Amino acid sequence: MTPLDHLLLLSALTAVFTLAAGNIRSAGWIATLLYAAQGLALVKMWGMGYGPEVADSSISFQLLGQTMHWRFDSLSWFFALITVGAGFFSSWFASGGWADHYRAQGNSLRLFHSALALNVFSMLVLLASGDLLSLFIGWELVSWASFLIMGLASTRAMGYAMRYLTYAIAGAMAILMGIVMVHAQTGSFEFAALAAAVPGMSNGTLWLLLLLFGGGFGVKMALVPVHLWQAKAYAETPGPGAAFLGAISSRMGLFALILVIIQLVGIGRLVGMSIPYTFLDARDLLAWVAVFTMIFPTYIALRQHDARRLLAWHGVGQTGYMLLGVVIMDDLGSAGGLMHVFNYATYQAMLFMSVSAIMYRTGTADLNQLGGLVTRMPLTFIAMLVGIIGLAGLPPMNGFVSKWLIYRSLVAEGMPLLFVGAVIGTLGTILSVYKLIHNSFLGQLRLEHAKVEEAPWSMTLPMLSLAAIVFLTGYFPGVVLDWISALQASVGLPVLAHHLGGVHFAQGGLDMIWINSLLIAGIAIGALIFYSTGRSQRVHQLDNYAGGHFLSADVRYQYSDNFYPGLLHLIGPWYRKSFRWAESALVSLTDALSLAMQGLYRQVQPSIYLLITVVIALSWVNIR
Amino acid sequence: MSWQELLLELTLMPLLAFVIGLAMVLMMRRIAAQIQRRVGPPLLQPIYDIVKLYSKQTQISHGFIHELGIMMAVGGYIAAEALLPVPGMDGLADKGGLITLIYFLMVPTLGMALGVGQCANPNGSIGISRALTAMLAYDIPFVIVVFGVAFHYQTTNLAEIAAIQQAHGVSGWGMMEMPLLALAALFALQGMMGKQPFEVYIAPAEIATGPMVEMSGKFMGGLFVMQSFQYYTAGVLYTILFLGGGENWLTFLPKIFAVVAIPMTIAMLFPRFRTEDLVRLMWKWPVMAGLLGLAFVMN
Amino acid sequence: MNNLILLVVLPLITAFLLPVIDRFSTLAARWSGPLVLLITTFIGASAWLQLGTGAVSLELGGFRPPLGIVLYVDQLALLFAIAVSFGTLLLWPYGNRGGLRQQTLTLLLAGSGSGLALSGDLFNIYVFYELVAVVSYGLAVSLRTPAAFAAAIRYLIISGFGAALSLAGIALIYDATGTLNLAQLAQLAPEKLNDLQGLSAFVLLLIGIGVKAELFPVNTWVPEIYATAPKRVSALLAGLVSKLAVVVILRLLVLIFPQPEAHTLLLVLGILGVLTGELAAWRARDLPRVLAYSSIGQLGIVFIAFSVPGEAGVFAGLAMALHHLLIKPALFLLAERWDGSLAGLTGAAKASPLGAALFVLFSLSLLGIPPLPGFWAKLLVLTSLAQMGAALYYTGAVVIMLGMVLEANYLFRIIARMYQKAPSTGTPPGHGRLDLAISSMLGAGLIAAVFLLAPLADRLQGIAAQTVDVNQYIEAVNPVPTRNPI
Amino acid sequence: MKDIKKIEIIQRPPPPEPARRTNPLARVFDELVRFCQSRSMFMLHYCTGCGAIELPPAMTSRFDMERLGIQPMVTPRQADILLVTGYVSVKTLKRIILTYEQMPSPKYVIGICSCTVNGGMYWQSYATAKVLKDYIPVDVYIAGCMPRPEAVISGLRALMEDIRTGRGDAWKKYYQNYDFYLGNQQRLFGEKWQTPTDVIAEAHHYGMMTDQTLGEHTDLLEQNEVPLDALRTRLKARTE
Repeated sequence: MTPLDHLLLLSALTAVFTLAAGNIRSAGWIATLLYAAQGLALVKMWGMGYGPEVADSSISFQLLGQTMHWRFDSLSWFFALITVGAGFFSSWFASGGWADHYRAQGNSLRLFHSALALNVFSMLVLLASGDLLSLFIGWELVSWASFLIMGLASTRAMGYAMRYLTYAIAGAMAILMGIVMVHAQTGSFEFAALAAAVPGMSNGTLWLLLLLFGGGFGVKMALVPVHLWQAKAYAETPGPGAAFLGAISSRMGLFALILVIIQLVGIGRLVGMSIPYTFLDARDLLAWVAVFTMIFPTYIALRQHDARRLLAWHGVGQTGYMLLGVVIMDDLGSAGGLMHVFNYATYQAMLFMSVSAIMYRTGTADLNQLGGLVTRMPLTFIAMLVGIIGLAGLPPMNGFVSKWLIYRSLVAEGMPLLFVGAVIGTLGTILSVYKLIHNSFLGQLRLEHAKVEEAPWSMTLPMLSLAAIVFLTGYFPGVVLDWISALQASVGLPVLAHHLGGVHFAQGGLDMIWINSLLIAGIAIGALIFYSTGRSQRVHQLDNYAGGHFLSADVRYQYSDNFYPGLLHLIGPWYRKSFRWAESALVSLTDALSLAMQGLYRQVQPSIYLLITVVIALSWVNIR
Repeated sequence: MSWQELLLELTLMPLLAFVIGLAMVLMMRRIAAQIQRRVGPPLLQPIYDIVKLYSKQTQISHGFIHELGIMMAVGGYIAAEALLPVPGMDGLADKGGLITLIYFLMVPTLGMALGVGQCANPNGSIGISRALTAMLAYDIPFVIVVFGVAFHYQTTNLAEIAAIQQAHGVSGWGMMEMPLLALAALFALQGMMGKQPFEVYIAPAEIATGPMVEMSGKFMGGLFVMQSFQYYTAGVLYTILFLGGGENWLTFLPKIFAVVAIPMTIAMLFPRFRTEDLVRLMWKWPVMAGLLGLAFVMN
Repeated sequence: MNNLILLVVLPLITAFLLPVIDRFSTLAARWSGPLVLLITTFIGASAWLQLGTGAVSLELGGFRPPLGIVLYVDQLALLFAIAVSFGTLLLWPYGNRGGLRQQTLTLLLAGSGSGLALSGDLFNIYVFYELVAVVSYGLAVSLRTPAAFAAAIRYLIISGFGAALSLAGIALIYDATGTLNLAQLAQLAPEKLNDLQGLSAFVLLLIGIGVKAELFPVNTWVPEIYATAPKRVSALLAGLVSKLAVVVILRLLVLIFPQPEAHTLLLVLGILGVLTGELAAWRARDLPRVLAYSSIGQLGIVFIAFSVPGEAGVFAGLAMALHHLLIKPALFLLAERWDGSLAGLTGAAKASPLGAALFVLFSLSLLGIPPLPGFWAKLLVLTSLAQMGAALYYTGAVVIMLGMVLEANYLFRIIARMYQKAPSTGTPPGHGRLDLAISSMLGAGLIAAVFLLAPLADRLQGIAAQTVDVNQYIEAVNPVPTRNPI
Repeated sequence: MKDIKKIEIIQRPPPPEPARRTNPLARVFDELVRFCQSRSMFMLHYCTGCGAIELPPAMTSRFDMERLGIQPMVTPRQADILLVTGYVSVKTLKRIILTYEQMPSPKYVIGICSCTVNGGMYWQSYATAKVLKDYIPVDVYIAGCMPRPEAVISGLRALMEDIRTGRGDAWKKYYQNYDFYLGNQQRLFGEKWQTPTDVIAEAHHYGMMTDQTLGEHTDLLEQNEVPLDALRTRLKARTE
């Protein structure tokens, strides 16, 4: 039994346990412990976070002359760490009060916990894949596990999950096509065989492979233009499930993309594949897809008034940063993109959890029906505050470091338009996360929420732990960068030289220890100045300047709906819903074709039809 | 550099920034008075205002976040000053360069936005909504400029950017080498400083000074302090990027005051743009100029 | 080995004796059918063990081919003969559903089906094929509803037309070669049938036999029949009968018509079958029709696979066909009480949790989700197509994948509906115990196959190798070299 | 009308002596603060009547208030002086009181025009509150109909002088004699009268409670009051 076997076995055990006993009260806690045990199994493979070790699994089998095997390297380890971590925190969150609440609503806790465990398990299997065939198997397992967790909540959720499924199957088919093509070219499903065959492939073949694999993996990552499925499906997933999916699920696409396109095909080939009649090559294409993925979903998020949808749309947008960073493929950029995977997982999980906590207490995630909760749920507020600072990429949280790395590498590589695109995405993020926190936690507390309490500790503790992680990895980004440089080495990307506080770089480096200490010192001085003068007097929220108007508790005095009217007045007409239109046109086309085909099968004169068929078939043969 | 020296620098830099910032506030009010043919405030008026505000008996607070917002607003700028190299003092410029500074400057904005949010006053929220929209508007030309400069000098270290320019004399200034970018940056500067015609988020008669609507006493005082830091930061940043930074204080001070004087003068000549017009304007001319300038820089 | 003829004869005789037995003892009549099928299954199984990887031919009445009737027994034929016996045993009208007529017809189907699988002679194939057809008409109308009769009439017309066409095709072949023995034809084909006449004969045969095999243009009877017949019958038709026709087409293709044109025709028809079937299923009104259209699509994939010349194609096609043989009857059995509009299925999982779970399992395998067997079958098809490298074959692969996307959508739309909360007005019915038991058995078989993938794959590959080995066929039958064709 | 006239002016007790600060430095500091306060006055002009027309000239080029450190502000939170310019109707008075209560102290009220002194030409009107200082403490009256900008400026200068010397502490009376002011307000607006500000709590907070702060009128207020506790940050719901 290798360490990898232990990990997979533990994960499978978690799935079996939750399936068998997911309904008992303490199931969530036990599952959480099991995730922690998986984390320990990962720690046993700690070396992979820092060096070029590879752990093989003793499981493998042969079929049709092909061997399927599983192994972990630094790339898998990094993603597995996030996966297990996300599983751990989500399960923790879902253990106490949330579970009772969920059950009281008539849902099956067993189904939820086992879906979560299956997700973790299938992702680990995917991450461990050692050849294209096991990659595809893992891929399908992940797709179906996500479908399960997405669809189990409600009829509406199932509708969105169905949409996901259609996209996912289409993506999987593209991948399968790619794999089959590789097999046709090399006669093998091994990674090494593909890597060896790449230099001999023509650009056309590579383009086809790139589009197939990229398209397939892109569906999971919800890259533009196949991004429509994700946000709604994630938003409707039960709280901790959404936290888990948002944190890591679509990162599997990035993992596979790095594995196949970056590690096996390689950057050299991508740059060499130019698009005729443009200045672009394959890498630029990916980079631009990434930038559009940043911009469009982020600005769709700006218009959402359901907190979960808003976050989920951001999830789509943030994928763009990761992909952009990775496809820049220098040391800074790829480190930034990969670090963003980690950072994003930490704060996105936390944000979804805080929104779930709000829903748990108030029963709604509609931003137009919340407000002023900061005095009632201060711990949840802290979690969300840390989360949005991270999501917006401001210091002192970890989100800043990864975005800084990406920006810095774009400057170093001289990619101005991508840079501007990325900044546009970030600005949109800042706008909408402020709307999120303002409309839920700040502003006027509604009368009906006056008696709301803080969420129970089983929910606040995981959030606060994540907040601590977000802050600490922002303070000491070197910890994460260690893992990432090991990853870069194993994938074949240039390795980023770094230290505990960030990167030392002759042309303007970054030292987060200094930066954060400076910021904290500055705010401390600000506090000193503030508190050194007269005592402040807390006043009631209705003691507020309203142009001389008398406010009373029943007056809704909160500015929430259509939060950015000026901006949307200008850019509102730019939302054309083109992708939605294209999607529904495709569905309508399929519907029409379907009806036509049914007409074909229902025709009333079979004999005439048959005669025609025979004549056509015979003449076809005879013409040839 | 020994730690004592560093500590001294870190203390001096915000202090200097504050004093110079106060002078800039005074200058702004004097310029306004001159244009309107008034006498204008006395020399120490900014100090009077701040002392008065901090010495108010009643300090109306809407909760801890309201207070935290002010601390972040002031503290964020105090911290940011340590990243801005001035003659003789580099501070922490090598620990985080241009990009870090840009992000750093969003911290006070965020703090302010949070604080205003807890006031539960829609005027304040509307103001923040407009301020963030304005940020979206002016930051796009501004990041084009930032990219151009960073790419041109192949560094994001502000001290180095200044040093490179100083090595070539006046003809080596960013303004000479990248005139279009300098122009675009000036445009963005007007927005960043929130001066007319881009001050719709304050709009006193419409939304009662927007974000400041519930700020009284030391809260308002904190914002006055922040304003002086803000003017100083804008002036120094522009000077470093385009006017060769500061070799010594004698040349440095006139430069930063001149930089700040331009938007202030323009401000007094224009009425106010609506939000969407502001965005449209910012996304049109300065972006065009910036992109054109960038094209020259990149080739 | 010689008792293999019992596979054909025993059910046929029993079928005709059944009314007589019924006179004496109803109970005996009711159980004699299953008993006979059990016996034939055992005979087949023991022969399978004896046969190993060899092939033998049995001459009926001691006449040597080409004059005598010959049964050719190789692994492929025997496998399908066993499948027929065992399948009919599973899908037997237990509990006296449909009365004596049903039992007789089912027995006839078993006998003639086995015959079809084992025949080594074009004329016998035609005879058994007609017998199967006639039996299917009878079975299809066993519910005696107007809709069933209307559907059966259409089926009758198309099938009869098809039979006529195949007879014409056989005539053309006989005209060219003077023999109908397959082995002999295999010998003569390269020189005598490699022309327009041969191809025309192939087209006619293909269309004729394709009626049963749900081949694209001649499968318009499928949805209505499957929707109106009892689901047990639909299961028989979709699961067994269509596969028998497929085997016949495979034999013809391998032995007599290895021309590229024939393969291309098959490929094109297969692609059209997948496209039309899957598209039509997308908006089908009820579960049986969905399954019927999906069946058309799946058989289209089988044809696409067979259109790849050589062992790889046969291997992939056989895997697909066997997989479908296992899945579709189970699905139809589950649909027994789930006909009517799809909206009526809301909340069905609550009424029959096991049934719904099985439905999910079969759907997943049908879609080809790893590690279920359906995936490996599809992978084989796709790899063999990709290996061909030609554009049309790539089109085939793309169409298969498109079909899977559609199939995933419509199947899971139904499943999603099943798992919704049941409406307050009337919950959908649960399943009959027998249907559920048989489907569970098939499901267990499916899951067992996951664990036995490697040996199964090897065995199937052996079967495919044997099937494409024309020389072995000729040698096994060893016909008198024809000196003097007419 | 007659009721109002009959209101017995309560004999106001002398303002309590501020705690004497013995530290000379502290006294200098107080002086400095008062000086700054006098030189930086943000005014909220509540333009109720015609007097407001005289303010723009006072602010702009001709007279330029800014040279005295006086700036207009738009919210009571930021303001130091409330300028009530002209007659005050009952409806307006409610807003004036709310605005006054929302201003942070030290705060000063200037009544401009005769109408604020005694009702002026509206002394007969049933809908006008004639004597502003019955409702809120007024520091300076600038009489006239209307007073010219010079008068306004000189009134402001008088106030500046008061502030600098520490005499401008009318705002304390509002806390110390709250019951009196509230009584007058209740007489005009009815017993349900309440502003969203919590004056008594502020008086507590700044230690300006006297025996005149509370009384029968504040009792009445507390009976009718909608609770206006500040929202304290807390984790658990109170068990009330």
